[in-house]
Amino acid sequence: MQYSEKVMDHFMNPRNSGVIENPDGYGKVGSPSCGDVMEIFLKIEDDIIKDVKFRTFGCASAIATSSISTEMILEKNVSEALELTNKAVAEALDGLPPVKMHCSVLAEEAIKAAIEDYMSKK
Amino acid sequence: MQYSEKVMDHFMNPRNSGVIENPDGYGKVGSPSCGDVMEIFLKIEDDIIKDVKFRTFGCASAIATSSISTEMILEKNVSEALELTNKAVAEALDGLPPVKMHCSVLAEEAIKAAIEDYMSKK
Amino acid sequence: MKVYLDNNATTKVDEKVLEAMLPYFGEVYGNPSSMHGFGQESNKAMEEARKTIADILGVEASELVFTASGTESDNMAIRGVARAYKRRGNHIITSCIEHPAVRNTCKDLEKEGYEVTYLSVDENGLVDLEELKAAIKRETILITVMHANNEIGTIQPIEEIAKIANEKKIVFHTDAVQSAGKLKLKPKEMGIDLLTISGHKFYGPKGMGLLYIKQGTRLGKVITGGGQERKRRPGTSDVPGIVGMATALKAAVAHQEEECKRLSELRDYFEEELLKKVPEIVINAKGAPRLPGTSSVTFKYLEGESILLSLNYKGIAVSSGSACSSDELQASHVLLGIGIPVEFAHGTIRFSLGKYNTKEEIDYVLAELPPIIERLRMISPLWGE
Amino acid sequence: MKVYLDNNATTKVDEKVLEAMLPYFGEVYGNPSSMHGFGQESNKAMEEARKTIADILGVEASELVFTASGTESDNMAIRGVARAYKRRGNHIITSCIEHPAVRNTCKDLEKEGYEVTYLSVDENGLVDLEELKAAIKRETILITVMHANNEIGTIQPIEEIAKIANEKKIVFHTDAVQSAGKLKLKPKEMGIDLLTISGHKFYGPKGMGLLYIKQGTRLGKVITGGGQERKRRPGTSDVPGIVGMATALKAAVAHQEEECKRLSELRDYFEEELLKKVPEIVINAKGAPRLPGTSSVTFKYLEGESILLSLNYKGIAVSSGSACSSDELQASHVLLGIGIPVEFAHGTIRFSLGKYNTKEEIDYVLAELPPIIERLRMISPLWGE
Ligand SMILES: Cc1ncc(COP(=O)(O)O)c(C=O)c1O
Ligand SMILES: Cc1ncc(COP(=O)(O)O)c(C=O)c1O
Ligand code: FES
Ligand code: FES
Repeated sequence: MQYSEKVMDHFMNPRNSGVIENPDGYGKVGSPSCGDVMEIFLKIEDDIIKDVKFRTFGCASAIATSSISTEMILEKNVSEALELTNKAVAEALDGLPPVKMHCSVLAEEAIKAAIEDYMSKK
Repeated sequence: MQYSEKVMDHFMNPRNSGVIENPDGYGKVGSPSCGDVMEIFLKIEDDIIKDVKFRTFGCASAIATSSISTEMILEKNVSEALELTNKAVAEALDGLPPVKMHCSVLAEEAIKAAIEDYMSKK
Repeated sequence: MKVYLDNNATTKVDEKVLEAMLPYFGEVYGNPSSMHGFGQESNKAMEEARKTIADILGVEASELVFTASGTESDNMAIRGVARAYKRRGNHIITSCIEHPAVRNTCKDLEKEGYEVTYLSVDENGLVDLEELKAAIKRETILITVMHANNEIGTIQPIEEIAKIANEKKIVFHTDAVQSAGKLKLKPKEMGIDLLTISGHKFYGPKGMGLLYIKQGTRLGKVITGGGQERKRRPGTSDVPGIVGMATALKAAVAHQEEECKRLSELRDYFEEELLKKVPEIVINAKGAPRLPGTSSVTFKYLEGESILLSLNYKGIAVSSGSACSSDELQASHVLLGIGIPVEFAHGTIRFSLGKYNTKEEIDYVLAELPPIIERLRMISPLWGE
Repeated sequence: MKVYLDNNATTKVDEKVLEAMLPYFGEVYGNPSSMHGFGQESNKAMEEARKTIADILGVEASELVFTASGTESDNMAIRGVARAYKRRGNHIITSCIEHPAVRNTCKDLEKEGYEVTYLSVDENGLVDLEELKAAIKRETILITVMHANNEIGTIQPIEEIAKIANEKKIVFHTDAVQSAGKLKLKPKEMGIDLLTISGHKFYGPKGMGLLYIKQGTRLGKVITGGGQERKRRPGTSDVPGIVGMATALKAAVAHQEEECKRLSELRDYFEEELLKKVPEIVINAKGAPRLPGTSSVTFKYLEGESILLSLNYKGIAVSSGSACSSDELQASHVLLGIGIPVEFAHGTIRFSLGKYNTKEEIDYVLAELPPIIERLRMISPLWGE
């Protein structure tokens, strides 16, 4: 099993990691016993994602997909962000090993959960 | 599987190989389909073996045991010769590999057959 | 700096071992089963190697069978007994922390109708002799418990297990892949009937295994073919591998005691310093006799792969769980077996030291590791909750 | 002079092959299953080797599994199919002149309740396609017929056998241990589902085998353990061996045609001269397509071992029957299979030429052999009767 350079880059230098105090949207998926947990924090103005942070407990693939998907939704409209698929995320990372594809689903789900949280609070 | 030097010597330079015309005793044991046949030719005077020859179709062990046993019975009384065992033959050769012990039985049997032939003709 | 701390997965072939192997590739290349000089020369080397190992183990050369791996030896032992003793019974006892070569073989035999008891272990990975005694029944034909564990290093009370097996006339097999060259290994004295070794764990070649089969122990066949190894293991003999394994074992036992001491001290130093430098970690199996160079550390709130890859970035090679299962994503059955909660099992790293590791290397790891853990914990949602 | 004419038993490792292997003992020694750099470097070498072989065979790399011998590959194929297709049927078809790795595996499966048909062969060692067709029944799950025979060199009509198997949707395995690197080997074109190769027959390392498993062919497990080789063959991968086998196969096919031609000519020269110089001999399988370097000669009225040892005394290495069974005293089943009477089967010698043999060497043998035969015949009671 070998990761692409892009995966390794996002894993070693994750973009947008951390937390946002009082986020407009917050999502958390996964569970420690499965070996992966992901949190997404969103700052949203006029349905545009103005800031995003993540925290991830998981493998390199989970961390890298979290990192790149935050980049992919930044400055996007929430409806656009909702369309982000795990396939698109994996492609943006120049692919993931087959056994690691499922980790990218987590990022997609966490973002959806955060946006839904935002929607429900509106 | 490895033969002793003595086996190899008797195999490469067999003593007393050949035939005796009109032998006083003649024995033949084994069968071609089992992979071994041995003939013993005896010249006997006053129950003393004065000459002996053999011919053997068989493995190196069969040839070596034939060779050394002819040496062991030469100039011996027939009753002494009858006492020759395959164990003694094998020992005289500094041992035989376990899978090859049966070949030495052939020599013992051929000599017995030849002496019996001589006895029956007396 | 490059630091290889994955010596339980495999080791570097010792230069002297390679040197000993070299003539058997292109010079003495005959098939040891051949009767001619080329073959007999190979055969001689093979039998000398067998004798070398037999002398080290204190057994007869005729009791040793060369195989192609620890895995094959384990299969040969376990499947072999299962088949040969089928009429006597169908029950096998093993521990719950065996290597997959033993564990998956037992699981496979369950499908064939054998019954397997997986003994539990305590938090240090030790089996309970009373539980073992209680598990034995009339149908028990085999007890297979590993000597030293590959993930956490725990050394089982093999001689006591053997005694129990011997009393009940049950065949006893032990997977000594991790202990060979490191711990005392005298099957006769220790009451062992079948013993597995693998060459590449003690600076010998990969693809070479050995099974000690105590005279009189019956084994069914796993692989069939020609008459090699006294008809017990067919296939053209791998002479360079055989010579290499014997040379390596000889070298390992020659310096066994000093090296054990050195490694234990280095490992203990590593663990003590680590405990000082990194909070919220657990050293596993610390309370049991352990392999000298093995250190299993649980970094809470983290996932092992991220630590492994971050260390790799710094040139440091370690393993999360066992190498054989690193393509698997499940938490290690060994770590779960000693009672580590699943989420912490995921964050466990094995540092396995070997004879080429130095204190300088350990200091390098001790310098690089803490910031990595800190960085990863910063982005972990479980940290500081 | 030393002349090695036992290349069907095993071969000398090519210098270039050894050179290619060397870095993987002490330099790139990681376990290819490990995630760190040491492991990934080994893994890269292993996967490159797999790709090299896949390209030569014209198959996908994912269809190749590395094993530790031809014998293991044969077992994996035959036992694997027997287990996986058990519900569909219990009938296996093979030939009566297979290598013990196939033959004894079939015999062993008979004990487990499988039914095996051993196809007869003609005096040249060829199976009869009509007999094969007639032997197929509803329960037939496997046809296993070797590509080229190790004792007499006969090449079977593999493509036609494959066609028959494919039409009936029966899995077809061929033991190509003797043909790899010598004959065309394109499993996909030839309709082969499973194919066995062994590294040490083409100047590669001993203890390395390969099984081609056509995508979609199901195989039960023979050996269980870790997840190596996509969970198809457990045990730490023997990286130097794998690299060596790939390098050797590449070298062999690079010069395949010229070398085949050269060897055929040398062999034909040897046989023609021998026929002139020694009376009462038979060249076996002369009427069939044969391996280029294999010459099986029956010296009537003599026993093979005595010829073998006498030749050995002169530095010439040959085999009587197959090396694997040279500790067995029975006449070869292959020679009996082609209808040689038992007493003549005992007097059969295999001369197997390889790439390092020269015309000078053959001339030396042609000079030394006739007096040996004469001497031995002089003391044979069967001679001149
Ligand atoms: C035709 C054939 N099949 C199988 C084998 C077994 O190969 P290995 O010795 O590598 O197990 C051999 C050689 O010994 C052979 O000639
Ligand atoms: C305890 C234990 N048993 C068995 C094995 C299997 O050995 P091999 O990889 O040589 O098949 C290993 C190593 O992988 C091991 O650590
Ligand atoms: S997060 Fe579980 S394997 Fe990637
Ligand atoms: S004569 Fe048959 S094996 Fe010796």
